[in-house]
Amino acid sequence: MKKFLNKPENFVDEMVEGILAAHPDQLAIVENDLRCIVKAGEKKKGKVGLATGGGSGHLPLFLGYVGQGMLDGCSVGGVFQSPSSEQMLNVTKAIDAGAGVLYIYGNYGGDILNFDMAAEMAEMEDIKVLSFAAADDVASASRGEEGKRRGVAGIFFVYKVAGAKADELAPIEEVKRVAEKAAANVRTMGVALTPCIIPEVGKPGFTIGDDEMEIGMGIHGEPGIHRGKLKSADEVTDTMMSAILEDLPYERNDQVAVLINGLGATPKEEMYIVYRRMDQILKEKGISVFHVYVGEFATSMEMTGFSISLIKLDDELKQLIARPARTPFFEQVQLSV
Amino acid sequence: MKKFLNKPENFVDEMVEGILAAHPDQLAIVENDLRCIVKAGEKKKGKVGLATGGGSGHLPLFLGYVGQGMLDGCSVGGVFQSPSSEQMLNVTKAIDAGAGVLYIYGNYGGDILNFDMAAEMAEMEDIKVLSFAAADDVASASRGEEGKRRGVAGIFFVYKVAGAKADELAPIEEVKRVAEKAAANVRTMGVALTPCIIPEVGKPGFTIGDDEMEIGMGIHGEPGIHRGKLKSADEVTDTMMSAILEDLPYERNDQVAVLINGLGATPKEEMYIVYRRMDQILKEKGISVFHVYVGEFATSMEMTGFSISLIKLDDELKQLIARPARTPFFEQVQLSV
Amino acid sequence: MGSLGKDDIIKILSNLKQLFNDNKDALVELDSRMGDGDLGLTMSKAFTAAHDEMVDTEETDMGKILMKAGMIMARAAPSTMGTLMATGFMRGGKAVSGRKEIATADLADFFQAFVAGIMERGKSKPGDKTVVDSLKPAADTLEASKGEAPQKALKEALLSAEKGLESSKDMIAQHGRIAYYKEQSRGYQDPGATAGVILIKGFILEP
Amino acid sequence: MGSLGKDDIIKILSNLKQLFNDNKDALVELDSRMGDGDLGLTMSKAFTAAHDEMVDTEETDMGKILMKAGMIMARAAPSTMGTLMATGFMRGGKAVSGRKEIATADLADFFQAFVAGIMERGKSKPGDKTVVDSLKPAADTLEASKGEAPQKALKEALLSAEKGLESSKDMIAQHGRIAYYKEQSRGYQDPGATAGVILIKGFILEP
Ligand SMILES: Nc1ncnc2c1ncn2[C@@H]1O[C@H](COP(=O)(O)OP(=O)(O)O)[C@@H](O)[C@H]1O
Ligand SMILES: Nc1ncnc2c1ncn2[C@@H]1O[C@H](COP(=O)(O)OP(=O)(O)O)[C@@H](O)[C@H]1O
Ligand SMILES: [Mg+2]
Ligand SMILES: [Mg+2]
Ligand SMILES: [Mg+2]
Ligand SMILES: [Mg+2]
Repeated sequence: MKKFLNKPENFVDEMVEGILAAHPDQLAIVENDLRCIVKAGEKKKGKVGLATGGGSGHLPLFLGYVGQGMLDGCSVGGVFQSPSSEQMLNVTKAIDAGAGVLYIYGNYGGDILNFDMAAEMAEMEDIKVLSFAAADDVASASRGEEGKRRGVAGIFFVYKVAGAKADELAPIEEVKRVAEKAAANVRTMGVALTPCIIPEVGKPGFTIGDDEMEIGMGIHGEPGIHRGKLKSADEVTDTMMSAILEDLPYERNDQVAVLINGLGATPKEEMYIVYRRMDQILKEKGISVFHVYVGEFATSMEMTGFSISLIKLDDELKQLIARPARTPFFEQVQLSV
Repeated sequence: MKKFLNKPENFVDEMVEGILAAHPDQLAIVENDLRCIVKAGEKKKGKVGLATGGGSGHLPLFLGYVGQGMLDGCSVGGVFQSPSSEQMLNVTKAIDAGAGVLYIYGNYGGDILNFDMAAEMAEMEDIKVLSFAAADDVASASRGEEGKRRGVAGIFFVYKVAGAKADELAPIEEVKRVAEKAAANVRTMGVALTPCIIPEVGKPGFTIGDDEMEIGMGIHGEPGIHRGKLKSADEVTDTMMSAILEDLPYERNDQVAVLINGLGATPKEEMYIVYRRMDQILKEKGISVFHVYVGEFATSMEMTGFSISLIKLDDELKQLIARPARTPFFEQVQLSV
Repeated sequence: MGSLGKDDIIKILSNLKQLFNDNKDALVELDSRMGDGDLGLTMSKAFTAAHDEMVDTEETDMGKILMKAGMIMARAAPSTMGTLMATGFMRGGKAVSGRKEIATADLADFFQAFVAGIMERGKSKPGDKTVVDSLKPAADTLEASKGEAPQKALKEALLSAEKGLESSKDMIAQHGRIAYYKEQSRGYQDPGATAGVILIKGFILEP
Repeated sequence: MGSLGKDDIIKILSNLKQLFNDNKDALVELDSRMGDGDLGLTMSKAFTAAHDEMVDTEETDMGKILMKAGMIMARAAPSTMGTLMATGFMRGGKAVSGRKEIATADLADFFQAFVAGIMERGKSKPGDKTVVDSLKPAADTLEASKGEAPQKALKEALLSAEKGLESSKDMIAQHGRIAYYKEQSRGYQDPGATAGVILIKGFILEP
């Protein structure tokens, strides 16, 4: 295991300490618990609070989206582990500004159970809570079973849209509506070349041949839909794009935003080689592109691989995505629409 | 070699094609040459043009800093190879807006020779050119031989400061003065755990033991100052920080900005564990921190490792660093000073 | 004995701590095949915390002791099974709140509420290849054995749990990470259902 | 023959293309030890382009032919040695511009300007363990042999280049990637100086 670490069991806490030390004007903790992160500064009365949470090892997911124009709070679990319902509740109480709190998280068993428990507890404290689990990974369940899909990098768009809507002081039902609309229009597909190592485990979560790739692998190493010889960047992109395009489906004259997300070790050079091919495909299909995000948005520590997400935009979604945002991990100026 | 590639010999051109396709409103090429990148849109009359250039394989270096508040143009070489003087000249001609062009590049043999040639050619075309080679890598030559040092991630600060100054329509001598001042106050030190592979070569540029690290290794795998067993994150940070702090030196009551730069495969989680220790050291020394940048600013494709840069700020440098900027690879709002 | 007192409940928590510690590696191994391999750690963390924080409790209400144990688990081990166990103890405890002693009928109520809580929280039902498939048969056996002494009833419940586990092997997983393997999950032993059998075993105080 | 004509210059470019192709792997190997291993590729790319683009030139001014060859190299191979070779050809060509034929005295002027150009561009001097250490002795020998026939003078220059390469082995590198190795570079053969010897060899047209 070649990592810059002190004691593996302190990995998450030391990471959070570093983040808080680096960005003291942007992030804070509540209940003196390093696993309960909130946006620094005053909360805006009447604004719906947006909370997320999930396992560590995916930076900028999840806490990296707490900031202006995005989320208000995040509970932080161990590596690939759900945070506890108590931590979620503490974040919920801290960010509620009287308009209720919307939970947006990835569709994973442990997270769902804990957010459900937290929601029940919050209601007992008279905080209105609505919940929404993003499930954008096309590879993880077939059409018709969308509810079983895992949540992966596409959740970025859901955060972005919900964050912009909440900033308008929209009521919680409206914020949830746009979050759901964003999620309904996002599809993601990933590919991995190498595993990653959970510090406390000390060895890779799975093995894969020196010349192999796995298309559809999840961000914790969940099984994909095809393991085989590593193909060319264009061929890999073709396979992933056709699965995505067929799924929604995305059609001629649609407008989309694109997210190419690195899983950790894949260089940006390669991601742009992938985008080159995506651009050809989208042009061929008559699908126009509003904006392209390329970078690391949802990682698996040092895993090699990337994912592609498309979101189909209507005017409302486009306006919300275009809105400025600023977190320690993501900055965007107002995009011209 | 596990990379998402088509033909290795097309690596750079396809990467640039992807970048142009993804950010057509922000970047363009001149002379129909994919290796000659300029900022899209009208040039501002009377503004000093800022050009850089260098080998590929380091994204966001170098072309990633072309954009608002940063650079105007960049010539793009093969992987770890200088672009040609002719390409530099073409960029120079395209970005000159009557106020001359300042070259800012890293202190490497091939780049220096070519930028010098380009400067001579530009002068023959009546374009005033000044040049400046950043040389911030403390590990690459000892004190007293600063001029021999390699340029690494710290060049980001030089771009930032020069870009902000040029935006004020300052004369070229002034822009060069602040660039030099920034460079004189930046020190960087890196550490690597694994090599990277040049696509056309197909095998790692060096080998390193499974339990080894090399402190001071350059971004092309140049030798460092210490190869040994991988130490804890805190110990590695201590070693690097003491080399940096002693070099300028940085002293009690100084104010600095910090850059923690990932070389490619090292996760942000680990970089923040490193920053946690840096924060402790800086507090202990009585050095205050104006702003912290953590991310990938100057990479070596999929190399594992990171570098630390400190820049000592006076009021002028702080104001210039705080200025907003926007490129496809780097966005910053105005920081409060 | 016709019923369980506070010392018995603490002894059960101690048993469970011991059993899940002993079975840590085995559960890790099972969960590694198609899951993330943390189940052994989860269960031992959950029950170690529950025992250690409750062993000196002043509380005398059996229901509250069980509920509190659940709340401790939720904090200590927020993975799927940790949260489901926590839910089970909290709902089961609520069902027997006020009791100073626990008779077989109370045990039946406890486990019925326990399983119902898990099914509600996990949106799962028998046949989904989960912990429910070992615990539901056990709870139903207890329900049918209200007239018997607790230890006898629990031993019968253990047999039902084991039978449930056995029959779950042929099911296709519907929940959790193992469900990503779909058809391939048939034939594998569900780690959660296995943990369910161990849970019942922990309640048995006589050899 | 007392002087070199256009056909001879083209033949020299063809020789150099051939020689650097033949020595590609050897130069890569040398440059790999303490550099980035591209030198063989660089040199063969530079001279292949120079030859192929100049072979059918209409130009009759020897100086201009040599200058143009340099400009082609600058574009084709912008690494350190590529750029230094380009500089050498451009400066050397300028020194003999206007000539329709090249006598030994012109060769001496060409190589003097060639080396001076490299030293100026590279801010390097003899003793720095670079290409200068093989080319400067060769240029100086030509300077001292102006009275001799070109081929004879070039053969003597080659001997000087080889001697220069040999003595450069003990130097400590001051430029380029190899200089990062400081003291450790002593004892190693400089790849650029090696390429300098090959360059002189390419000018020799008689066996
Ligand atoms: N929705 C559910 N309802 C009931 N039991 C479930 C559910 N999902 C998973 N389980 C049980 O949990 C077990 C896995 O627990 P655990 O290892 O803690 O999960 P994870 O590590 O994925 O959070 C499975 O073997 C299964 O018995
Ligand atoms: N400043 C310099 N002046 C003269 N020669 C130099 C200089 N720097 C490097 N060289 C020569 O260039 C050779 C390396 O060339 P090359 O492989 O093209 O360099 P790089 O790959 O680093 O760009 C060295 O062996 C040395 O002879
Ligand atoms: Mg598990
Ligand atoms: Mg788990
Ligand atoms: Mg070289
Ligand atoms: Mg080179």
